[in-house]
Amino acid sequence: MGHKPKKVFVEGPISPQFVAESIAKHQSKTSIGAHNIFLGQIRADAKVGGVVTGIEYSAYPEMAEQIFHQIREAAFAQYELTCLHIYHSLGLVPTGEISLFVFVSSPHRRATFEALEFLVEEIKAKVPIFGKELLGNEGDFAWKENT
Amino acid sequence: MGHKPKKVFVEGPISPQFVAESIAKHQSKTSIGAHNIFLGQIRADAKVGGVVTGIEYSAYPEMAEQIFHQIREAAFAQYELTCLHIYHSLGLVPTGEISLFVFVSSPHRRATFEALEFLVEEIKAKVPIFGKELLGNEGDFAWKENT
Amino acid sequence: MTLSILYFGMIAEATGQPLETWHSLDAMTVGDLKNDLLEKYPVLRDRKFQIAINQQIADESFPIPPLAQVALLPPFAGG
Amino acid sequence: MTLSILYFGMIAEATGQPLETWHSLDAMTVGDLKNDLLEKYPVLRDRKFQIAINQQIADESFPIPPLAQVALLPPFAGG
Repeated sequence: MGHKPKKVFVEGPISPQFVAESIAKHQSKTSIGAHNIFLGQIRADAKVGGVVTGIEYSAYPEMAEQIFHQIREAAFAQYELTCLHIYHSLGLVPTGEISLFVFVSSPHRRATFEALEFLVEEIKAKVPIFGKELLGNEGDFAWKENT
Repeated sequence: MGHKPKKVFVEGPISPQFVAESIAKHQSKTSIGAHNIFLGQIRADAKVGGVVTGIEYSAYPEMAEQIFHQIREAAFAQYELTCLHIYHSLGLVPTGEISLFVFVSSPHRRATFEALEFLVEEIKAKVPIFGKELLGNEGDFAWKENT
Repeated sequence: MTLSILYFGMIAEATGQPLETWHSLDAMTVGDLKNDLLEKYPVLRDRKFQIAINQQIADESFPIPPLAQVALLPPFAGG
Repeated sequence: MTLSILYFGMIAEATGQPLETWHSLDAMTVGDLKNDLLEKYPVLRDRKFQIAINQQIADESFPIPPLAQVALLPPFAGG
């Protein structure tokens, strides 16, 4: 395949406006019939130590970028996709804000459903991203772990 | 269940900006951990008679609103959803523009994947919406049929 | 009895009108009405459609109630 | 041989530093290095982590090449 590696990490939350701009950029691609978008948003879960007020994300960037690239290539190989974009936050993302944005486009809807689910599961399982959940107002925290 | 019937139909294309505003409205709902969005975009398919330049949508609105309501209730009953929104265009939607916007939110991603696919398939199969594909520049057209 | 009949999409194109009022002296099933419609509009024989009675898809054996709103629905194209 | 070791997330918290340079006279497998690390940082015995060698997850039998970049990775939390 050989799609060019693309920048995934963004500093801080991903704004709804950024999502809108990504959608708008695809309206000139008139072979696309279906877009499917996943957004991960920070929940205000109640934990021992307090309610989650945000997650501080860090990563092993050299490895993460390689894994993101492998996941992208696998998705293009398995599904009929026109476009595929992944963005993930680093640094602080407050509760209610968006930390993950996965965007797939295809002529047909079936490929977008299958590809989007594949991508989100792969990202959660394989990419070395770490999350410190900030709890309450007194500096407590807990380390997030994907299940 | 008994969720209030909501307005689904909008006149003309659905803008990326409208999608952004819908996302932004859900950032105060801090039990949400995952959003999943489907967008249907008009393809410039080549047909006998010319390339599709747009689709003119019409509907049987009284029946369509009832079916949309039934589909929404079924989704809330089957999946753990915090929110669920459906918007569909009526009138002319030019090629490259968006005619369908389905938006589901849940504490957890699994429910959003299953619910979104259920909703899109149900909408395409059961709602009395009709589409006249405008072809080329000389007034030709064809009637769209979901498969 | 008196019915209002709505036509949509390619069916309205075939009948040349989006609605009409239909009078019948006898009680009718959906199948009876369909036969009468195909007789009045032979072009409908080549078109796929379903019939809804008061906003619900009905099969041919369904008895049409008085004052029903009938709709002829061509294939759906939402999305 | 000389290795650079990177620590992330709760592992960096446990070791008190994000990276260190590690010297060893002998060739080592990942398992050998892991034993030495658990000896230096007993707190790591209670933490889950995987080890990556030059950005690839490696199992304990993997021989560490000279000048490798080693990384201790706690559970992933992307999304």
